[in-house]
Amino acid sequence: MIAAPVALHARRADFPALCRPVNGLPLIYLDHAATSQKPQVVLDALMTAYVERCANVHRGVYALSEAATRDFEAVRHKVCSLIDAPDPRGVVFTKGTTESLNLLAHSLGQRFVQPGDEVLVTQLEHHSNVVPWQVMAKQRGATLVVAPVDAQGTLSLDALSRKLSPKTKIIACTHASNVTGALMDVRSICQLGRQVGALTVIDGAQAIPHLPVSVQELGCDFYCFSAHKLLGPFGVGVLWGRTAILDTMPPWQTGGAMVLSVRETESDYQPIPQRFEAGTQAVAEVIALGAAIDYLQGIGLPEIAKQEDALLQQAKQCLRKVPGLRLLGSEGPSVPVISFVLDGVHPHDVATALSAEGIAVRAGLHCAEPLFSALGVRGSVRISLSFVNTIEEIERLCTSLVQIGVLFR
Amino acid sequence: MIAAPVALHARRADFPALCRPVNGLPLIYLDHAATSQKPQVVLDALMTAYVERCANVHRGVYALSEAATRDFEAVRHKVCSLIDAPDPRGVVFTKGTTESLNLLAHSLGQRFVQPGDEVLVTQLEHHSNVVPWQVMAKQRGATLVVAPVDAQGTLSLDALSRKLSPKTKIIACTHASNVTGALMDVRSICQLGRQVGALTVIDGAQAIPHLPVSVQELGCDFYCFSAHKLLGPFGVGVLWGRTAILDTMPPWQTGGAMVLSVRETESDYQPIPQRFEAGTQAVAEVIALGAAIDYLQGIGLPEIAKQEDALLQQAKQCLRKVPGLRLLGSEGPSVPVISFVLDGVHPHDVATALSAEGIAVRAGLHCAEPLFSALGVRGSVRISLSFVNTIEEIERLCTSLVQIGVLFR
Amino acid sequence: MNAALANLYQEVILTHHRKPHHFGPLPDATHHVRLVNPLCGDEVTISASIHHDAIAACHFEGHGCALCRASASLLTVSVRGQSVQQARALGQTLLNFLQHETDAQEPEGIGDLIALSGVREHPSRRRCATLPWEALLHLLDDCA
Amino acid sequence: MNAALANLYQEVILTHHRKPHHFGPLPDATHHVRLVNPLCGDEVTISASIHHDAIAACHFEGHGCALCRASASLLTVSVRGQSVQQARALGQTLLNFLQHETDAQEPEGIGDLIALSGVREHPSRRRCATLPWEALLHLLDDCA
Ligand SMILES: Cc1ncc(COP(=O)(O)O)c(C=O)c1O
Ligand SMILES: Cc1ncc(COP(=O)(O)O)c(C=O)c1O
Repeated sequence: MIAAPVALHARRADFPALCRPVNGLPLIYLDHAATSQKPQVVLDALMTAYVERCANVHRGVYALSEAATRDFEAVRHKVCSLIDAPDPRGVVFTKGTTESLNLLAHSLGQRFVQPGDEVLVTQLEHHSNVVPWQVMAKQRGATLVVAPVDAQGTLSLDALSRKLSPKTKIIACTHASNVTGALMDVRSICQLGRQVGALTVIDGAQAIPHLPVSVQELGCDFYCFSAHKLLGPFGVGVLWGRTAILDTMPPWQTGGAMVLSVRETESDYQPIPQRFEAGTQAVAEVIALGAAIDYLQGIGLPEIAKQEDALLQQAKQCLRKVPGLRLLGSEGPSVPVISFVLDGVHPHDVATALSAEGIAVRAGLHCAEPLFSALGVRGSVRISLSFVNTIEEIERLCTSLVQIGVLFR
Repeated sequence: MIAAPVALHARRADFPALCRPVNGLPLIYLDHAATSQKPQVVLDALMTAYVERCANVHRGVYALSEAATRDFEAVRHKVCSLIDAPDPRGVVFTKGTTESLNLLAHSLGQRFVQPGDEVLVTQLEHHSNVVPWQVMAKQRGATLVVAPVDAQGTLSLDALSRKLSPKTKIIACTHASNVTGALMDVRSICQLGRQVGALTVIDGAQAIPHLPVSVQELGCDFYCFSAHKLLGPFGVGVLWGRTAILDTMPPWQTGGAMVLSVRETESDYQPIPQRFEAGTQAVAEVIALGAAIDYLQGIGLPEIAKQEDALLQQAKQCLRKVPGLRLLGSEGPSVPVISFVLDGVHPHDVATALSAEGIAVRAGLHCAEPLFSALGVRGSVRISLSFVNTIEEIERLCTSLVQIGVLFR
Repeated sequence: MNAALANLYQEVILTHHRKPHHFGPLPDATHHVRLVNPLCGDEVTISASIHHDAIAACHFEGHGCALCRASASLLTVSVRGQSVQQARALGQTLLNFLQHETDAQEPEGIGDLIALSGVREHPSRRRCATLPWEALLHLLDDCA
Repeated sequence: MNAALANLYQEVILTHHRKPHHFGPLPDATHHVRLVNPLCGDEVTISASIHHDAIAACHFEGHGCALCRASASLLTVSVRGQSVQQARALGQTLLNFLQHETDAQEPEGIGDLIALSGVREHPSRRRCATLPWEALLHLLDDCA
């Protein structure tokens, strides 16, 4: 028998940062997409790792190092269980999504991209999934092609296929927009990619905290995300890749731990995943990512998706009643991220005024400048929710937004 | 009036990892060069940052993000005070020494190295200060030149100058060997570099925890180190560079936070240091590095250098009495790192046998394979000390080494 | 509106934001400078007509938040009729004051501009208020 | 010597380490395989003379720690006189046993080789003991 699901916002008590006032005001944190707050169990795991597992991994033969290595490697298996990946050798630890994408741009570029080839990104990518491909395309004499979105920021499969060609070697696409929250039809995109023989790189930074993900069902070749947006620590990211492809890819960063043997002017490299993990790893932080995965799976990602989506719909309804407020993006499946503009008030003034009420939201271009030319606005206010948020918080937000409209207009 | 200096090993009580048994045995940790243990104040700072400063920096306008940004940026100033650097804009945060060196190899290579040019490293570099230069030299059509050491692993200025030429564009050299502990004459090397117009990159990973460092006195152009070897957290490193040079260097990793403006197929980049800090930073870990610097400066690096050197000399005396034990390296200024071989016993057997007594040491090639061909041995046992170690621990080590010699021979 | 916010968005600021002075092109301008704030993509263009070392008129254009608009509007009012040297001194005084936290002394004789002082406690918004003044200083440098 | 250590460096191991069997080149070898352990740079070469599917002799050379030397020495003793198929089965059984933590069942009929079991609790040293056996399996693959 399964217990009736409890309202997950009761889990707020697990997050010490959400239970203390900021500037004397209770914190209404609506910027989970920038970085999530961390539950106490993750902080405890981090501390325990620093006290009981503080050693370099893979290199020491003493007890502390062996224990650290065991716990560190166990997290590769946890990542596999989180994203339904078949082989822990396909899990590479990086310092974040940005580094994962830079690694891929460099290594895939060197291995697969020739002059005249094309790399396809979409217009709603985060800068971290645009600029590395721009730079690589330029260096390799390839062309960066951008699949455009419509005025609602929606990417149609049609618009994307029209930009595909036999020259397309790589498609880099986000799983969910960090501006509108819109979920991409990644499965179909990966199918289209396979049809033209392009590799698919999915930026999962915004999707992974909010829904069950199966890289096997999506059918992608690579999937990237950051621990710090997933209730985990800073300084850790994941690059998952198909081992058959990773095996053939050249390393990117080089140095200690990723070499087999170093001669004066040449070196041999380790097999994957070590080949891509140069230097001392963030041992304690990786172990704490394991605790974050345990915590999320303990709640269950399907339940999180369900409750967050309900909150998202309620929030949109509330916001629509604020005079002069316009939601950006379209209906359709999305993660709990909402962008809007408030008539006559600059997004940064909105964010600063909300901050004075203890409400943390993001304003600006959200590292996704190309998308804003399609949306036809110069920036937005963004709120990004988590299962710890409540509809009462959204109501407080809306009340403040009404007052801010009056104040500035 | 200055109080008489107390024996610093009393500070061991500050380090929770050193006060708890491992496998039921008190821990004798002699692998500080791999990663240092962290004092409670650093762990506290890390926790406080995760609870009270958990936000993205530079991007949010709300109170939490502004506070995080302030504390994060304050660490740039602390790094300046640690290495006597003139300008916080010259302090770039990376994930470790290895990443700092990869960044430099890439960016300096692109900016300064032409086909036919030479890059000079020494034979006693850590792999992280060799392989990135190998790769870059190959890509740019340049030659990697290695300044040889003698059979004691000593680098003479003569040997180095003979390898210099007007074609030398970069000299990459460690401040202290991670195998023998030997301190290089960095000041003279940088002078030699200036004479031929070469830039100097100093790998400070092993020096910075043990002595006062002034980049201005050393006269180097770049200085790199890792927080995790400096009583700080994993996942953070520093690249310091002269701002006049950094200003002209192209970025390496690209993506969020390091751009000014992103157009569809081209982008403009931020000024330094942000230009080199793509993606979300390890905010809490950087803040904790600040606490580690405060802790070290609170004790005083001159006092640390003095007491550690005294311990090092005592340790060498003790070790010399172990039958069949041969110290590697030569006399001369060094950090408290000692390598040795034990006649008839493989270094890994020594390390495993010591681990059974609770003594953590490193065995093998220590990521410095080229040095070992000069030393004429296939590996060594390495002990690396800190001010928290005591002569009693060294005596316990020596007693065990005597027994191990008997057991295996 | 709580105290911290009231200090940032003083009535003077909100008035200039709602109805900025000298907003729009200046047909007979002799000098223009445009600056962009990378944090938000906002931009401001300061135009001035300067003859015989005197600022006859000063306008601004662009997209910006309330702080930026109000700061630019106040600027155009303040420097009108000043000599290049007076305007430069004023700009430097103001930038120096705004760019430091609360330890800098309040400068005298800056009139309504004191209403901008709230940004000193909001480091992430300082640039909004200083952008027009930076543009002005660039513009005045071209008059040397 | 404490218990954990005594279990790893059993007397059998130390004896084979101090005085390894069949250490040195095998002049009439029909097969050789050399493997390197990247962790420590250690290397082992297994040589065998195999005729009519039977291993007439097996030697080893190289540089290695006590575990690696003892494992190789025990190997040369164990497979001598075995058929290729027997030796392959033994190698696979042993590798399977050593590469898993304590949950794997102790295999039967492996005689002195059981002395290698201590490495199962020392993951960082497992490869030392398995390296000669991996080399053997490669070598036997060449006899197919
Ligand atoms: C969609 C998306 N991709 C990539 C990133 C970059 O992640 P990070 O800054 O952790 O490297 C982010 C967040 O900043 C994001 O929202
Ligand atoms: C001299 C030296 N350089 C570079 C490194 C690499 O540092 P990290 O592994 O923290 O990147 C180390 C330590 O591993 C070192 O000892």
